[in-house]
Amino acid sequence: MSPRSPRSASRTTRGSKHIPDQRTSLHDAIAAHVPDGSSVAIGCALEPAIPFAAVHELIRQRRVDLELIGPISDIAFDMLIGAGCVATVHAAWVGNVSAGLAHCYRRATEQAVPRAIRVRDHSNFTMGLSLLAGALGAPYIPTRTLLGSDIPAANGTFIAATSPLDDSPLLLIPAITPDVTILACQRADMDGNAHQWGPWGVSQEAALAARNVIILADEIVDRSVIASDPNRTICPATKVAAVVEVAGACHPSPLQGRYRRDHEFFHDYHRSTRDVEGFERWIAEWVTGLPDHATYLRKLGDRWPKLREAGVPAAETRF
Amino acid sequence: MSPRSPRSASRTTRGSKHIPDQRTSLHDAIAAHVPDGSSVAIGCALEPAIPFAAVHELIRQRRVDLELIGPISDIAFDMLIGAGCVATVHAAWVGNVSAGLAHCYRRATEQAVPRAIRVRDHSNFTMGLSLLAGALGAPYIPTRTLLGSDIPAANGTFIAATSPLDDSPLLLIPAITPDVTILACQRADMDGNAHQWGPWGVSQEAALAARNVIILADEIVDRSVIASDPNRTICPATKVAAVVEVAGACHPSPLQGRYRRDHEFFHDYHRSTRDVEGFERWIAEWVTGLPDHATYLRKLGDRWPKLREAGVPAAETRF
Amino acid sequence: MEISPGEVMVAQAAREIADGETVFVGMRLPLIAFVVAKRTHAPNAIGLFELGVVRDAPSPELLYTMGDTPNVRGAVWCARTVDLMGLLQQGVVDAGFIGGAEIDRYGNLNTTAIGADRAHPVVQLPGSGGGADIASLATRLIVIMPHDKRRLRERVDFITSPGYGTGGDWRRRMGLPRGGPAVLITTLGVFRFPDGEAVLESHHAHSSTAECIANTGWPLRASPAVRETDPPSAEVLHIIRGYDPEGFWTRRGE
Amino acid sequence: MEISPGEVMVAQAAREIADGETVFVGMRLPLIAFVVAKRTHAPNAIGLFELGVVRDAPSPELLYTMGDTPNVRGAVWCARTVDLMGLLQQGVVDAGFIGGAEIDRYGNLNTTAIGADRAHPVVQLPGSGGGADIASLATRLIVIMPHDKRRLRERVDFITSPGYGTGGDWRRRMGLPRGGPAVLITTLGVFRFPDGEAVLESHHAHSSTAECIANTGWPLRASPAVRETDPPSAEVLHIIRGYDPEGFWTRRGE
Repeated sequence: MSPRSPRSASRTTRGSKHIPDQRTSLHDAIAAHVPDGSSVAIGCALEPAIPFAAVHELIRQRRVDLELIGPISDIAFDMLIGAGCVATVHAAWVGNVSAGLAHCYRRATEQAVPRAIRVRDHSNFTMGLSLLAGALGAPYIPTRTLLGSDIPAANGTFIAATSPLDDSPLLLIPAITPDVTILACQRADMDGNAHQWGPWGVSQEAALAARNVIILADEIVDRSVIASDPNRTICPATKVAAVVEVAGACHPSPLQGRYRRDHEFFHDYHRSTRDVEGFERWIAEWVTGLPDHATYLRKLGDRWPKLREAGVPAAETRF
Repeated sequence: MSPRSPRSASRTTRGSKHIPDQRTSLHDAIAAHVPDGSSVAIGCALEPAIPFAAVHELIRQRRVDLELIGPISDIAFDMLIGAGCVATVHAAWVGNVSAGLAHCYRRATEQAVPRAIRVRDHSNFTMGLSLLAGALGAPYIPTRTLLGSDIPAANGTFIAATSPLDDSPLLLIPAITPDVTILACQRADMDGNAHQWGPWGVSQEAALAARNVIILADEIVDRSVIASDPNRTICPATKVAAVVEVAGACHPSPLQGRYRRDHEFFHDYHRSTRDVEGFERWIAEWVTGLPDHATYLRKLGDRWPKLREAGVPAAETRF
Repeated sequence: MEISPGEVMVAQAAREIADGETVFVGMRLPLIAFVVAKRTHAPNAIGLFELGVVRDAPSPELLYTMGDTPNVRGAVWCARTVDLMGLLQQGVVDAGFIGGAEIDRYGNLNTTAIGADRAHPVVQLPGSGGGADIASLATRLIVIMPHDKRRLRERVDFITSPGYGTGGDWRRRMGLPRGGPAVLITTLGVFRFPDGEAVLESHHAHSSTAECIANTGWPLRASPAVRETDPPSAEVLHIIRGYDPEGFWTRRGE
Repeated sequence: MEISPGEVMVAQAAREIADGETVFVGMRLPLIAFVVAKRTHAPNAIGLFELGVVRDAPSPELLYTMGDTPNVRGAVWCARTVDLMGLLQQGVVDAGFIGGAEIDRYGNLNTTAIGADRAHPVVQLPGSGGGADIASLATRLIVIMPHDKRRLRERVDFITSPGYGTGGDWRRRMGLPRGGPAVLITTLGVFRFPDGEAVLESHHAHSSTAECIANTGWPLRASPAVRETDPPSAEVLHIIRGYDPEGFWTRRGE
């Protein structure tokens, strides 16, 4: 979707051929499938199931010129912006959901620190429609939302039109097709067939619209587990370029039935990142100073096991 | 969507207010919510989960001028057409899936027997897009399917256009908003929150696009069963006008995890309905001559219990 | 314990929800208003959350975000965001709550950026989320925000969520199918939009008509029948304080 | 037991599926071709079914419809129809199978109605189903049908599923993004579309070039290298007859 996207995509697209076992490490998945300049959809379930482990790995690998796509990705986008990984943001909301404004996002747009970024404003609906259009292979989807809002002008990609049915005003929301969508889910098989439960937000549209999908599964399970309940599949293996088993990949955001949201971690981040030095200290302590996500979880100490939830079982369903 | 629809809808629409307990009998649900001239979506999961019990009740109540909507509803549409209930059909395929042509449909279009009907040809994709547009509250969705096909001209509602993005040819598929969508599902609560598993086809779009939904549940369960697994909900109570517990409502079509398809019943129907007299004998024997669906199931004798399946349990999921 | 402005606002917001209505709830004070409404006069109200959650019964626990696991457990539907936004665009969602950093006399809201040039903001705000969609498409919009002169401005720098534009038939001319602000609830008072412009209906007990006018960035009209906002009943206060015992949302002076 | 035309067609259809491809399968002979391909040269092929079923392993039982319960048990995804059609429109579906009542020299298919006026058909056919979508949008279209003069016509009465139209760059001019018939497999032979027009590549063992020409409604071109269709191997026959022991699909002279 960005000028660079086709190039980066052609370097990395999995094509349409089904490849059976796509398990790899998080390092290798990001290295192989998210080159500089990629358009990347992250946090498409809105507040929950945000693949923070992948966000941290993008920062560790010093990705640049990324084009971020997501309606509300809580502090994931703020971290990537603060770390200088981002050229453009397509989003409906960028902040710290329970704490307030996003300091890095503010510094980037107000002062071009650490760099200037291009913001393409959306609402949650237009973000969803643009990804749905991508998933459908449709050029755009028309809507009546945002008529009279200044968002369409700020976004710059929406097209004002009138309906051929009744001449009423419409906005045409062009398709967004991310180079890669990164999804966190509870379980997936080694091919990439992924079960996610709880809120989906715009995750399925983002996965189906993408050229490649990277799955961060809390648990990699046997094919028979996935095939026992095909209605839970949010993304089919045919779209998946890499499957990584990463326990706790979404911390500090929640993953339904696995662990709760770590509210205090979000509030700490908010307090710690008010200035550039504070952000750099925070990112060194929690991201660049750590080799991988397992170390990150260990660093959380007993705060992490306390977040775990057993969950409540779903009623029996038989196929 | 038909000229009569607004009137019929105004007589029956549930409005947007949530009404808790909507349990009723199949007779009363059809009598109250499917007046003559209604546009009715039926069989939107394609071959499975077709609410034949509701089809039979429409015939028993001698509905006329119905506008049928559904991609492939196996013999459900053929029965309604043969019984003279139908003015218009919006469909991608009307036949007998495992046996061949649909004799009543042929007589209606070839000889206007028992009456002439208007056919608005669709493909499965355009049927899905028109209902998806209705569900989204969008006036239409653009597509590249059927460019060069004679279906758009035969349908008469699609609009030829060019994309404002690249001037490429497009077809705009207008929204379809059924007066009522009739869904069969495995279980629902008394408000109408419905769990369906197995293939959805275009069922969810048809339910969300409709003014009213009638749910035929194999089983009415406690709210807590539905709320234990909200990802299984295909239709929320806010769209539902009536919930009816009807065991075996889909026979001879299958309902996943409950009963198999009765292939021989479809083949008998095909053989029995080659001429008008044969159809009238068949419909008298299996529909108009029977007071209700329970009697229909009893008439099937031990053929019915033999179709039942225990199914295989889905892997445990915890919320 | 003294009644906080947040508690007065929650009590008023709850009164805006009628029984059986389908309402886009959102977080913070509106969430607590939904809890109050459900437990008092609107037991059949249905709550929609933008990430796709539909609830008949509110979460038993205080939420920090709509994606918190207790808000999903016991939901009647986990939909996709576009499914709920589709219902909104159809016109079957009765009301929706939103907050805002800035609002103008015609109820237009800015949650995008302060400053004349959106590309070079003086203060970058988080953005619309689903707020602009609710403002565009819900049958009624219920706005909740802190009251001060910098927030209630003659004109907002950026219209994120359309209110009544410049008044009159502006919404119809823009092509908006329905809706607009039904009420503005601030830390000082309650405002209606009889002809598209905010009019003071009542000031809270801790405030006054004069204070509302003094803290509004345009010549504020007060209803001839302007009165004091009904205080929360003991029952309502009990529900609010039971749900938000720490006052995380109701005592942060929002 | 003698090899039936259906078995020859299934064996050829199976050869049209490459390993790792995503294929819209459909019912009848194509379903059995998918079973054969998966169990022989294409173990990583993925099967899509229009009602929303995606399978890595074919159903262990013979199917009468794609909605039969065994076709859902063990699926890797129960999608919505529009999800799969969306993948098709994106261009990530490699191939799709369809049948037809009538086909013309440019591979245009009619499954809607026989007769000049669609509003007053001589013979009403069932319609497109998803066939017209597959013909419009799949990378390759694989057509399977009985061979006789009434079915292979100079011109079809109604183009349900677009082939190459009138030849040349017709598909591009229409706006179709890709695709078109790659092969036509009939009860008598196998045809390719090198320049948009059907050319006989091979006749089945039980037929001949002359019989193919005699039973085709236009002056049929035969490839200079026309040969006999490879017969099903013993392994393939064993798979076919194991899957359809009654010959419900493979011995009904389809």
